[in-house]
Amino acid sequence: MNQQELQALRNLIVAHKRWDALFGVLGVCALMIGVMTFMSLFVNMAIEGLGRIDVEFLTSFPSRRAAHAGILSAWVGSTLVMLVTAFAAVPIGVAAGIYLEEYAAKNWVTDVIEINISNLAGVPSIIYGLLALGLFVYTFGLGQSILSAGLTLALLILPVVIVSTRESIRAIPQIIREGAYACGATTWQVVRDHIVPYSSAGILTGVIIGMARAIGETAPIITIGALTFIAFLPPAPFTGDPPAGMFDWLFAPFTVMPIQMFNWTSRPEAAFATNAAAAGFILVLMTLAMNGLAIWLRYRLRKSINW
Amino acid sequence: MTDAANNEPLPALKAEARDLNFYYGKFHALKNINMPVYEKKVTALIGPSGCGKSTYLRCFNRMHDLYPGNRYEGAIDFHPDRTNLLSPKVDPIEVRMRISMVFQKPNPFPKSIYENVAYGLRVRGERSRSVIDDKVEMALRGAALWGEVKDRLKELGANLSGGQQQRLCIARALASDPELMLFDEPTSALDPIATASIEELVSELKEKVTVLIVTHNMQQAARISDFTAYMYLGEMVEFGVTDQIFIKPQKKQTEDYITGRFG
Amino acid sequence: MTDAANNEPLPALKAEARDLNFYYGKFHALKNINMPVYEKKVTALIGPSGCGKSTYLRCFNRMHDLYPGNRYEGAIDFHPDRTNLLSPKVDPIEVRMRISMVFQKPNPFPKSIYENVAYGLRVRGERSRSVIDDKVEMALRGAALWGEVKDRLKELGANLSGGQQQRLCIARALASDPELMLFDEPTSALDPIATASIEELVSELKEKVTVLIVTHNMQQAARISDFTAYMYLGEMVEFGVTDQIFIKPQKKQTEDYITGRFG
Amino acid sequence: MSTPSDRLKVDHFRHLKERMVESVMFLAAFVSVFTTMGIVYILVSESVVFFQTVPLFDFLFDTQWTPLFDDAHYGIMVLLSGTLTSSAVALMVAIPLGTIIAIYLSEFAPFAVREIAKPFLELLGGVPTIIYGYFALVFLTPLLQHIYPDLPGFNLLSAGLVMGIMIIPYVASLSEDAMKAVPMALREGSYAMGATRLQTALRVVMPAATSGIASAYILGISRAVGETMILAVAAGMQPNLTFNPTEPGATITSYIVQVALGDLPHGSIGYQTIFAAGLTLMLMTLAFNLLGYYMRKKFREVY
Amino acid sequence: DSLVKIDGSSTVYPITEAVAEEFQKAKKNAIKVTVGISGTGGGFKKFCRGETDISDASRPILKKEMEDCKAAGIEYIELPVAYDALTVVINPKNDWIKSLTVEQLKTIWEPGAQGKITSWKQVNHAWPDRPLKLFGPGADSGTFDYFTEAVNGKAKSSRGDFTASEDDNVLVQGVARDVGGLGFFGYAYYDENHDKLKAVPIVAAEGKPAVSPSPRTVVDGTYQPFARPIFIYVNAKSAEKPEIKEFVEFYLKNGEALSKDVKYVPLPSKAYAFNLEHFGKRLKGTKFGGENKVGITIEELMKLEAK
Ligand SMILES: Nc1ncnc2c1ncn2[C@@H]1O[C@H](COP(=O)(O)OP(=O)(O)OP(=O)(O)O)[C@@H](O)[C@H]1O
Ligand SMILES: Nc1ncnc2c1ncn2[C@@H]1O[C@H](COP(=O)(O)OP(=O)(O)OP(=O)(O)O)[C@@H](O)[C@H]1O
Ligand SMILES: [Mg+2]
Ligand SMILES: [Mg+2]
Ligand SMILES: O=P([O-])([O-])[O-]
Repeated sequence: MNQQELQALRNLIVAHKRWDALFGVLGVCALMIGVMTFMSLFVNMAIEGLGRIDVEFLTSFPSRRAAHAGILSAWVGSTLVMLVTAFAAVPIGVAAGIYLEEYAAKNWVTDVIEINISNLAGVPSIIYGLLALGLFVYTFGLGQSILSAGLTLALLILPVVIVSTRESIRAIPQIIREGAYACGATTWQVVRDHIVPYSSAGILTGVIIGMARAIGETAPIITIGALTFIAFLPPAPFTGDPPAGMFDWLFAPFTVMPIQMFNWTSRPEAAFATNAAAAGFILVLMTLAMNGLAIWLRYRLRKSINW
Repeated sequence: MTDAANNEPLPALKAEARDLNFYYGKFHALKNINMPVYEKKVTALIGPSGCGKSTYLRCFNRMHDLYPGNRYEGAIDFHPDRTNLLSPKVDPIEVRMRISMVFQKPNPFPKSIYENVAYGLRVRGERSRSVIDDKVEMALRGAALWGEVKDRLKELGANLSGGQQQRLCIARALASDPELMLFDEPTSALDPIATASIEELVSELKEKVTVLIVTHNMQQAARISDFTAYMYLGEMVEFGVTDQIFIKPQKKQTEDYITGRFG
Repeated sequence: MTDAANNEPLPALKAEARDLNFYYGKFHALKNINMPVYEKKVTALIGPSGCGKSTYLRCFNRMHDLYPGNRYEGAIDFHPDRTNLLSPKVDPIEVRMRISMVFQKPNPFPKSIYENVAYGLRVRGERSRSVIDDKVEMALRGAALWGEVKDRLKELGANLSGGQQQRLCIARALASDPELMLFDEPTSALDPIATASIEELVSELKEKVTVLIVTHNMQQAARISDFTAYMYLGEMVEFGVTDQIFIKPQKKQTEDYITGRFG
Repeated sequence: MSTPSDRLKVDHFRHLKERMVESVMFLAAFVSVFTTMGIVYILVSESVVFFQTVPLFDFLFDTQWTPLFDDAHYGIMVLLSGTLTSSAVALMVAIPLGTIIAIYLSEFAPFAVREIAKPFLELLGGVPTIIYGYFALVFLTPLLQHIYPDLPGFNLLSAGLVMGIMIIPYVASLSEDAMKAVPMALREGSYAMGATRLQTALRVVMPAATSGIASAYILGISRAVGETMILAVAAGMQPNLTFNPTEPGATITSYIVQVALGDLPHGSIGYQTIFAAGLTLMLMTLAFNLLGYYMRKKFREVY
Repeated sequence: DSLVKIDGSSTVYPITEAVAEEFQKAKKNAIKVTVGISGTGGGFKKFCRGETDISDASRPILKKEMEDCKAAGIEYIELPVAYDALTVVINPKNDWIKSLTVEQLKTIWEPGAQGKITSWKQVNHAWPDRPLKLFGPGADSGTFDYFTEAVNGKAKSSRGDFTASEDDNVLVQGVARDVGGLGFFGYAYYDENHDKLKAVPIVAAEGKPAVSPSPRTVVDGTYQPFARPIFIYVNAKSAEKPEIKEFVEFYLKNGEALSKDVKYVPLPSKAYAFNLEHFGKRLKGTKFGGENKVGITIEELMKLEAK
């Protein structure tokens, strides 16, 4: 290649690399739009609501006086509902994901289930509420309880959990599976000893993303009958007389954070809007804590597993 | 498929493929294979890439059952009980418990060294800590890895070097007292030192177990095997005592391959 | 590293590694390599697995730049302009536009056959349909694939057989008129027929370009190369005219490897 | 091997245990089908009553949606237009931004940026939607009104834009996973030809990740179509047959949530409209998903 | 534990919440009270299934709901608890409106106006040619029903092209931002936002004076026709339980003060006394015959309930 050709080539490369640089800037901008939106939402709630947050706010029940109103029943309710949601959605979602990846033959039944799952992802949450009202509250007779709410939200986030489970299972190299089978393991042993432990990082991420959505949901919970004014707490979990009494809390009336916020945002007094912002701030912190936990666990798990 | 040129009496049979055919869906990958596997001997499978060596090897522990659309025809009789390994009535899990396999690429589980080796025992429901301890040590010694890892059994298997990983996989396969061990190009990803140690190991192994090994490397086959089978395009072209195959192959095709005129 | 035994005069230099060292993070993978690459000749790199052949080859087109933590030392001079390929001042993109590579496993893009071959031209900003048409045909002819695919240029590259895919990748590398072509075990995944056609191709290629090829297969090296380099544990043990290396290697180590006594 | 002869026989007890485990897992997978069946049952059983009163033709082709008014019209197209318009706006934000972010994170960003940015981005999906609704109403709309003074205080545009930002993590995170899963060999092939990062990303990585990116888009679209609160707060709830995002509008979801929590006697025809509307939405997302499914089938594993 | 379960209208919620809060305090939490918001319709659905003891309602019970209750054997006591003054509001920058007649409101809101009456000039030639932007509660709400019946003569008879929201603060935002805006909602929202909004004095009929909404004008019956009563319905069987009886009595005794506290218009004191007596007698059923009545004064209401 002579000097002239070489020069032409270099010019071409410079031109191409300009696009690269441009895209790099574009990418950072796009990323910033996302991250900045989140930050501005968060900071805004902080500015509005931070003044309202104190121990009293966290330990008081709702009240008609904005300055005395608190979120005790709401955050306790949210926590308990999330507990039920996690206990229902995680095993079912993970089992479903495992079934589809490790057991199911690739036939029309799995196709139907697969389409079904992505279809459910697009069903508005309030319709889950209508379903749950008919199914959990009345047909199964679970009443308007923490259990009904938790199960409803579990159904709602199931698609996300299933999809993330499947994705992370797919990332396990086939050769690991073959190695386990070659040792004489049954499918169940392979799943229990290998598939679940090695995909747990990815599963966890999906679970937490789903839970983050669930903790912010309002409509389906209102539909099944969460309360707005409730000035007492459900019985503390697992403290009643065993065995039946331990689960009394599941059937207790409750409220959750987004309902409290929803109610406050629609009140005429401006002071309630401040309460709503404060509650929103705490809600995001709760979500953040869940995500933080996930990121940490994911990091821990990833450190010990690399192919 | 004769052994006429061999002077020694033939050893006992461990397994025997009879009219074995195998299909990946519609693709006919193995064609009418007949081949004996002799007990406590090393049998090497050689042949150009894509000829079906791995496919054949994986019939022995029913690995193909893991994927839909695969079909076996014919039989692999397993001695002394003469069960047909491929029969649908035979549980593939049982087959794999008696016949273990070492893969081309080392595939340790992302667990501790100890747990990797103990896995076969755990799968068998073995609970006794002392039994497992003993077997793990025995297997690691058998795989010539004990000295290197005895102080770091709790470490992850993946932290070992490639050759050590492969020996770990061999230890894993050894730990459950298999009757037949399958090796699919166990040294192709390894450096010469690791290769040498694994070759030595295979030669030692045959005092206890029967070995069937796939290799791309003619010299390796010549060095470690007692019998050699040459495959081409899914067919078993020639089978015989290794020395004879390498010195005086009966088929022109085998000779061409071995001397490197083709492949 | 001498060539004394050769009677012909030495051809022109195309590239020359000078005191080349390479590090994967802390791991010193190439040690003080000095080696010439002669213009319009085929140079083969042989050596046991893990000795650094691929690592060395990938220095020539700065593939290592794609991964963090890799470090070059020394130089590879590229003739006639004597650019040091490894200099941080030289843009790796420029290097790769002049030096193309064919990988061990065929890696056609998920595009049509035509687009696969045209890729290098498109990357260079070539727009003219007729220029691209011509070059695609030329490259496919050069890779001995034209006859088989000329009626199905719109089909996906992945629909070809393994050997055809590898020739497609060669056509892709050819289309952009490289000065030097790198092949990393191009036939290791292929059956003997495909292997033969690719070997033939490489031999033809050297009329136009310089070729550097890694192979595990001694016979292959002997058949197609003009020069051979034997590497071991990251060092260049011996370099010379192929016939001489295979018939009368100067180092005991090389001889051991070639005759299969080890590796 | 003392009694080898029966060692290879199928172990019936183990076999039974395996079957049982498999059945339990199958049931878990089937929960999603039961859920769909439950939803369809509820929607259809109430819709049947609805369609006994309202002719299907009117439902599909009437251009007004005023089911709760004295002069009732049941033209679902009105709500559908709102849903489609707001979803379109959301997707015009989420898909380009999400894709750019995915490419950037997967192909351009240094390791540390990727590991930190991704979780942050994922948090966007965890902010309660009511907060997004007010964000659109009291922050974004006034901002847009500076640029476009005629913009009404409630409009599909700002609701859609905010919705788009909310959906970014779905598109970006899942697409990034798909791109990361493209074998390095393909990237090496492209770089070896002298391609730049951008050329490699656009010409090789994206086409190779088509199926994964498509499912990310589909999840994003589903989320957009199913989103409720943002629209209920910021879009105006005004049944308006328009595809112009700068107008106020009502969507199927915002209509459903409004009526479900309102004063209507349950079981009245007005209340039943929400089931008919819900059914329509469900059929629409089903159509999307079928389309996506066949597209993925077509593009599956081209590398 | 004794529990009082209440659900229903969001309009009545603030009063009931205030009563519940004070009641629990007075009883030292010996009696627990829960209040939900699922709308008057959702509330009656639960009430007629026997799930709640008391239903909050922003309108009288309707025929359909009466039938449901009857079918389930639920009898109830109807008790008006306060007044809600529907307030018509405009933007403070609107300087052309001094008052509106019901007739003018009809011109604006009648079904025929849809798409036709789009400028203030079309309502009155003297007014500027400014776009008319309308805001109102959703067509599913009691407030909307009442307004349309009062203005257009028939419930739910209205133009459809207005911005509807269940959240009155959203309506406040809308009118506050649009100079040509007009909307209506409960008095409390105007009272809290009187710096952002202007309440329009209403001329009930030709020749009557223009009256602004205020607690006084509601109680003295001059703010017509937009003052409407709001109710609680007590399950007659539950009323026999001491805790329910106590709660309802507490409600009626403190209703006046607490309604005022949450910016609602209380009934006159004598009306609460009357209600208490009414409750004591357990007078069952509704006095509205399954439909809404518009423009009813307190006097008329008491007469009606006495029947
Ligand atoms: N899963 C599969 N589906 C369809 N065909 C397959 C599959 N696996 C392998 N084949 C084909 O079967 C033939 C035999 O493959 P096999 O892997 O047994 O070859 P091999 O002799 O082991 O080659 P190598 O030395 O390269 O490992 C080849 O033609 C291959 O393309
Ligand atoms: N990414 C990497 N990071 C660290 N070490 C590496 C990496 N890639 C290769 N190595 C090491 O560098 C050495 C040379 O590897 P290389 O791939 O060049 O071998 P090779 O001669 O091409 O072998 P083969 O014939 O098996 O392809 C080996 O010891 C290998 O373990
Ligand atoms: Mg193989
Ligand atoms: Mg290599
Ligand atoms: O919630 P409401 O019945 O008062 O609209």
